[in-house]
Amino acid sequence: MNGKYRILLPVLSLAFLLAAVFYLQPRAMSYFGLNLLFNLAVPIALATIAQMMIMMVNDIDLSIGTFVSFVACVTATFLHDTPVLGVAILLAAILAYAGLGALIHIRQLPAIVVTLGMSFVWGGLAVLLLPSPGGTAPVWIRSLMTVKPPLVPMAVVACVLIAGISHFLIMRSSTGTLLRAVGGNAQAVARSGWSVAKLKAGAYALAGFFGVLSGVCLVGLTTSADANIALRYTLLSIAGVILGGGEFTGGKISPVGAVIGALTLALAGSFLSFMRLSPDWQIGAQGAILILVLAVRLLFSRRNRKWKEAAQNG
Amino acid sequence: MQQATGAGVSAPDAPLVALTDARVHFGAVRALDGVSLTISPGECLGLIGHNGAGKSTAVNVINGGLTPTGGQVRYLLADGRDGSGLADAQACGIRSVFQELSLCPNLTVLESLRVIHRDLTGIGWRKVAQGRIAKALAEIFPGHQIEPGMTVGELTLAERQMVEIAAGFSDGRMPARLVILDEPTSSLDAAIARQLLSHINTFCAKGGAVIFISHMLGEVFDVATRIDVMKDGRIIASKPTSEFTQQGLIDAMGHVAAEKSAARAPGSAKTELGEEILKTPEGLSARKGEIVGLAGLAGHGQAEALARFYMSRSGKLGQVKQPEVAFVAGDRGRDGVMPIWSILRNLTLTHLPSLTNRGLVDRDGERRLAADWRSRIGIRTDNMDNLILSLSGGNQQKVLFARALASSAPIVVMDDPMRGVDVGTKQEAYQLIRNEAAGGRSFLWYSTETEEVCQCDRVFVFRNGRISAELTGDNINEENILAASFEMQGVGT
Amino acid sequence: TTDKRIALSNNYAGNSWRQAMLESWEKVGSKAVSDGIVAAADAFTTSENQATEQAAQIQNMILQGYDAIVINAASPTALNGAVKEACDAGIIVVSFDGIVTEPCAWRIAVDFKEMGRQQVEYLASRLPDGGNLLEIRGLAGVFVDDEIHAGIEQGVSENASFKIVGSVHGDWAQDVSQKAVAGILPSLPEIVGVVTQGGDGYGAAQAIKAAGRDVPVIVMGNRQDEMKWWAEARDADGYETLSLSIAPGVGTLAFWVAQQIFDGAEVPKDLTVPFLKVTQDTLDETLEATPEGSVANVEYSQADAKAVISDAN
Amino acid sequence: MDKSFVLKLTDLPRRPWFWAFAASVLAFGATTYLTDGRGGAGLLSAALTFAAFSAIVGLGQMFVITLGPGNVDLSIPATMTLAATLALKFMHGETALVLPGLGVALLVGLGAGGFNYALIRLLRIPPIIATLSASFLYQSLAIWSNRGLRIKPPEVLADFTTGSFFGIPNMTLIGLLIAVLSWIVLERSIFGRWVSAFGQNTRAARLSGVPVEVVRAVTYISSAVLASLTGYFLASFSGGAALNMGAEYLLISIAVVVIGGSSIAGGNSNVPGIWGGALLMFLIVSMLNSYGLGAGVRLIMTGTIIIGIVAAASGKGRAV
Ligand SMILES: Nc1ncnc2c1ncn2[C@@H]1O[C@H](COP(=O)(O)OP(=O)(O)OP(=O)(O)O)[C@@H](O)[C@H]1O
Ligand SMILES: Nc1ncnc2c1ncn2[C@@H]1O[C@H](COP(=O)(O)OP(=O)(O)OP(=O)(O)O)[C@@H](O)[C@H]1O
Ligand SMILES: [Mg+2]
Ligand SMILES: [Mg+2]
Repeated sequence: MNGKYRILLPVLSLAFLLAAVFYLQPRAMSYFGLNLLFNLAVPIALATIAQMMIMMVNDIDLSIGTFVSFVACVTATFLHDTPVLGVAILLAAILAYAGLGALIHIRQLPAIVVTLGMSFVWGGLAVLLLPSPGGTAPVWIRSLMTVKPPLVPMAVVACVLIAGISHFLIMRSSTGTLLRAVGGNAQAVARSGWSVAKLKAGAYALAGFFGVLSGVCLVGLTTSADANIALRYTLLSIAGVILGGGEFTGGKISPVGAVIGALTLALAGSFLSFMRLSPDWQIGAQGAILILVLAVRLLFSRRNRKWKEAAQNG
Repeated sequence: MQQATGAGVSAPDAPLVALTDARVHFGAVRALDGVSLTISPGECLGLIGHNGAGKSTAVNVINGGLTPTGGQVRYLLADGRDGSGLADAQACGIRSVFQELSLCPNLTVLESLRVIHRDLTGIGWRKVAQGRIAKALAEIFPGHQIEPGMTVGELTLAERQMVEIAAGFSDGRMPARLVILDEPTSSLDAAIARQLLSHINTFCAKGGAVIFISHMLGEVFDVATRIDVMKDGRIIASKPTSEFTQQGLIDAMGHVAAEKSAARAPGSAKTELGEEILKTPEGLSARKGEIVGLAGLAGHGQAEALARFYMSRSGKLGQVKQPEVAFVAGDRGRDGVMPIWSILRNLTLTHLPSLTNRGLVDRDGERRLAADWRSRIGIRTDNMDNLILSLSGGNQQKVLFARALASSAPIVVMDDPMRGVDVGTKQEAYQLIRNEAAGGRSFLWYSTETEEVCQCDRVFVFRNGRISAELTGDNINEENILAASFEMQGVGT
Repeated sequence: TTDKRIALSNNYAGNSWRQAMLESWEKVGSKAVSDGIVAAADAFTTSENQATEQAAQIQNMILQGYDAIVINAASPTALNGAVKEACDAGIIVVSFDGIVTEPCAWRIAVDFKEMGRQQVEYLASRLPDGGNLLEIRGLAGVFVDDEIHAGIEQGVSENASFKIVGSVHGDWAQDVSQKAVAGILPSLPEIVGVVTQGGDGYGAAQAIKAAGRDVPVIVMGNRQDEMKWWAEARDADGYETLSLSIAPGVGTLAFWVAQQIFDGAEVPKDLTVPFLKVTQDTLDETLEATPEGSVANVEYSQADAKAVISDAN
Repeated sequence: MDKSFVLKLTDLPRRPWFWAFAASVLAFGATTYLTDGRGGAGLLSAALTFAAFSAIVGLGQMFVITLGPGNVDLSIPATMTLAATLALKFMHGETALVLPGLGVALLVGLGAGGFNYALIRLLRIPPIIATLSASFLYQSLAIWSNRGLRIKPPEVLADFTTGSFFGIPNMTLIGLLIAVLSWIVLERSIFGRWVSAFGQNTRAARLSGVPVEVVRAVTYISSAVLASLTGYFLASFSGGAALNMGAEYLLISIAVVVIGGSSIAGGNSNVPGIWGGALLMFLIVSMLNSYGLGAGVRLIMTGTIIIGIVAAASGKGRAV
């Protein structure tokens, strides 16, 4: 898909859904309403960015959901009780991610299997930490997540910040450019004398970092954690990246698109709930929306390709 | 940070790079077989040779990307020291523009520079990168349409090539002192190629050095100060340009003319040809029992024409016992070999439906077929159950031949099938093809080697994706083929 | 309260208990609407059993302007953020079964711990000599699982003749418990009783039968298929046991409590309902009243709610 | 001793399925060690029974994964639930309808597989997302059709699935039968060659005359059909279909394929390994439960073993 228009489809889908939600529930069109619609999308957006970092280097992470759950458990326990130890654990988790990235590249392991294994490991650690839901959110993160900035609600500010920062990090900075280059043509990167293993470790570390942010924010919103709290983030994050115009291979990703994709998914849930569908069909409708948006993507790319071919022949 | 392009730092005579007796072997293939060359500031070295002569390998050795298995590469660093290896090559100001494009399609033009220039970091690197690439593009290709913010994947092939060339000449912390251009003009049109050539002239006049590889001999004559001719991993001629004539160059490169009449078995052309059994929209046609050659320089649309034809004639819903066409791949890794299978399984794949009884493969029949072809075509292995990758490239290629010929398809499509095949085997394969043709099969044979094309009953020469000439009978000769494939004034016809 | 709108926020619909709960709600709620007692009684279920999704659902309900939200929560604490927002918006929040700890909400609690303890107590009355027990737990990391487990531990410590020799996670699913029990049985000594969390007794019985062991006293969880199996075993060889679980109809009690709060009743924040116990004596009548494949149930009326409230006051 | 026999023995560790079986034997030994060998037969019989379900879905998943990177079927649990729900509802406990009920389950599989393939082929949706989205639809259908009520299977069917034949559980026999059939298809039939060729090099397969789209369609459909078959038997085995019955089979189906030594890079399937992986997944849980280790440790061990086996099996490294 054309890079410039890559962002167009997610923006349109989001705008369309938002319009539908406002039509169904005019009350949502307010400071208060927007915050309610979007605040739980903030950790999803962060997890989606984490997944995007992995997909950027042509891998896929099946463990991001359990990883965020693990981080949530650490946040609600260690980070609250003994902040120094808590920070140390989270740093170690990020390092573990970096190590995985290097291991996957050096040993030529399939990322999908390694992260599948890791999903069990993170899940087990989370259950060990919190056998029963509980823990307490550190006060600072709680107040950060419930802050009421003037004019624009926190959720919107946070999403704009996440999109902006990750866009800067990945799309603008010189290191981000190198990381994307690994996804685009790892051989060319190696030929220019870079260590692809180090770059991959870097991408994974970034994924770990955003996963940590996601878990911390989540606890800030829910005030406590449980070991299963974010399991569905794995599939949500993959879907979010794809909805946001990203692709599984080729380093073709868009951080802004990923955030918008996450928001679209969150909004789709609200939309379905405002539609007052029968509970039987609420799950199926989510699948249908996913299929619909991806099918539209096909139309876009088809048209684009035709146009390009015509231009080249003419 | 920015220094003048191509500032000659060292004395004009001290060579920037010296290659002594460099050897590179890929398994049995001797890509470089003892190459010695030097290049000094102000020089433009033209490197020519047939496909697979080892030019690209030499480039990779010179730029430090490939460590030779034998011999030496030394760089003269800016501070006068000697060095070796990738890092020193970069520090010496050696830049390469590779034959296969090596840009990342997901990056923009200016971002592509970041991968090559290590010093592009920190705040404002985009501005610097944009400045460098825009300046280089404007200098080399005045009037170009490329914006630094465009995504590489959306550029045309020619535009990507222009970006790579510009990146090679662009300013950097270490200015470019030697730029290696591996077939840079293959996808550029004449006007833009001209711009490049004149830039090379200015660059060398200012003390820069260039290695220029091209199949367009006219260009090489225009731009090179010295021409080295490579053949089978060696440099067989090295003289100042003025001492070559174009005809002399072709003679040096070509090696078929003398053997041609011998290679062409008498009577092969006299086989009674049957009715026309294929005709494609782009103008290819063949009769029953005819060997049709596709010639021209690599990458001018021959492979695509073959694949298009094959796809249109082979079924999608089931593998049939009597396929209309069979395919012999030349790019084995991409189009032919099943890497985790045995030789046996690789060999029987296309013919499998005829060896199948109610869905189950008749394994004894399969073995018999494989044993039969093993002896017919001489696959050098003690056990057909060995992995296909345990074979040498030439023998792998024989397996792919056998895969297609074992089927009963009346038409066989061959996409440069003799890559990496040794001379003896080639002769066997030619004989095999002739016999099969005599038996009524038709062949569509694309080859990068003129020698092979000259064996055909009819030849279509491709240029820029179109058929530029159709040769038959005595018109099939090296001169005519070269003339139709090269864009060259005054040679051949 | 004729203009009040009440919503049910439900986190899971994947088993017969929840389906019975939704059905009771639908029945009682639509009757109340047609009687003009409330304006709406809508039910919402999240697509996956996740606290994050339920929190979003509650936030949507706030936006939709419901006057009361009745919650069966995925997590006792993880919804507190959303519940607080609802309270701040002036919405009455009543939680039941899976209760929330946020102080502004009402809780109709079942004493899960007591439920675990009573299982052991019942076994002690049946088997004075004590013996080895197998424990089937629910889903790791979930509140109810931990509570019932704690109750069982307490019961065992009160009745020292019992010993838990094996513990498995059955995820509250018939097939998972069957698998887990079958896996641990071979390494266990003789077992006199199985303590469960509801919904997994039948699977345990199947596994034990398959292993060729005598079926011990398995405490059941009011599922129709369990009770049917129990009745058949009783008719065959006089099998005796106890079955207890929270009635899915508790949702309707929560509905009426919310209505009473609108009505101005003084309702304490913490209410308790007894769990529904099926004994050897009540087995037949309960089985008869329970639809096939469903769960033993009681639906509550406005009068019941008033009685529960006045008892608590 | 016979020399070639010794040679074969030393060759064993290089077989991809070896590690799964070796680890299973270890787990089995560790469990029975606890009871000084008592209960070994019981454990074996239980392991054989329950591994059969994982093995059947695992075989379907293996067909799909063999197609190469990016191919995976996430709709297996939902397909299992839907097939079981519809089939049991249709049979409504009546003995006469056992076979038609099986037909219903298989039809559901055909439909689901066909739908998955259509999403992948016609709408060009990446398989991961296509099968995920489709699974939501199947879940909804299952809820809508039965509202979560557990309907008992016909008595004969329940007895059959829990019964055994000369001491071997019937489900094991069915699982082995399907494994043998899959082995024949993959190792002896032309279709198996096609699948393997597709997974190794789709382009070369197409150029050798392999009908690649047929291969892909049949593969996705087989996966769904095997899932629905498992759903039908599992529901009968455990006394009724439940909406959450397939949930744990998503990860199991993938893990079993990977542990069993099939290559995630495609082209290389391994039927014996599926059974090894299925036994291992059951025996590990049994072992850890028997030793009284909690859910947390159990999960961590499972993950470590998956990564360990994959790292051990992939010999190739790359210089930094
Ligand atoms: N990585 C490799 N592995 C194995 N063989 C190789 C490899 N690279 C090159 N070769 C072989 O080495 C020989 C020389 O190749 P090279 O690319 O240098 O030729 P060339 O002169 O550049 O040809 P062309 O004109 O087609 O570009 C060829 O026979 C080629 O097949
Ligand atoms: N020109 C080609 N050369 C070599 N291989 C090709 C070519 N075109 C397609 N293939 C390979 O064959 C496979 C199937 O090709 P096929 O012609 O059936 O395309 P298709 O996906 O059916 O396209 P369509 O959209 O026209 O139906 C592709 O996945 C590709 O790997
Ligand atoms: Mg070359
Ligand atoms: Mg096509």
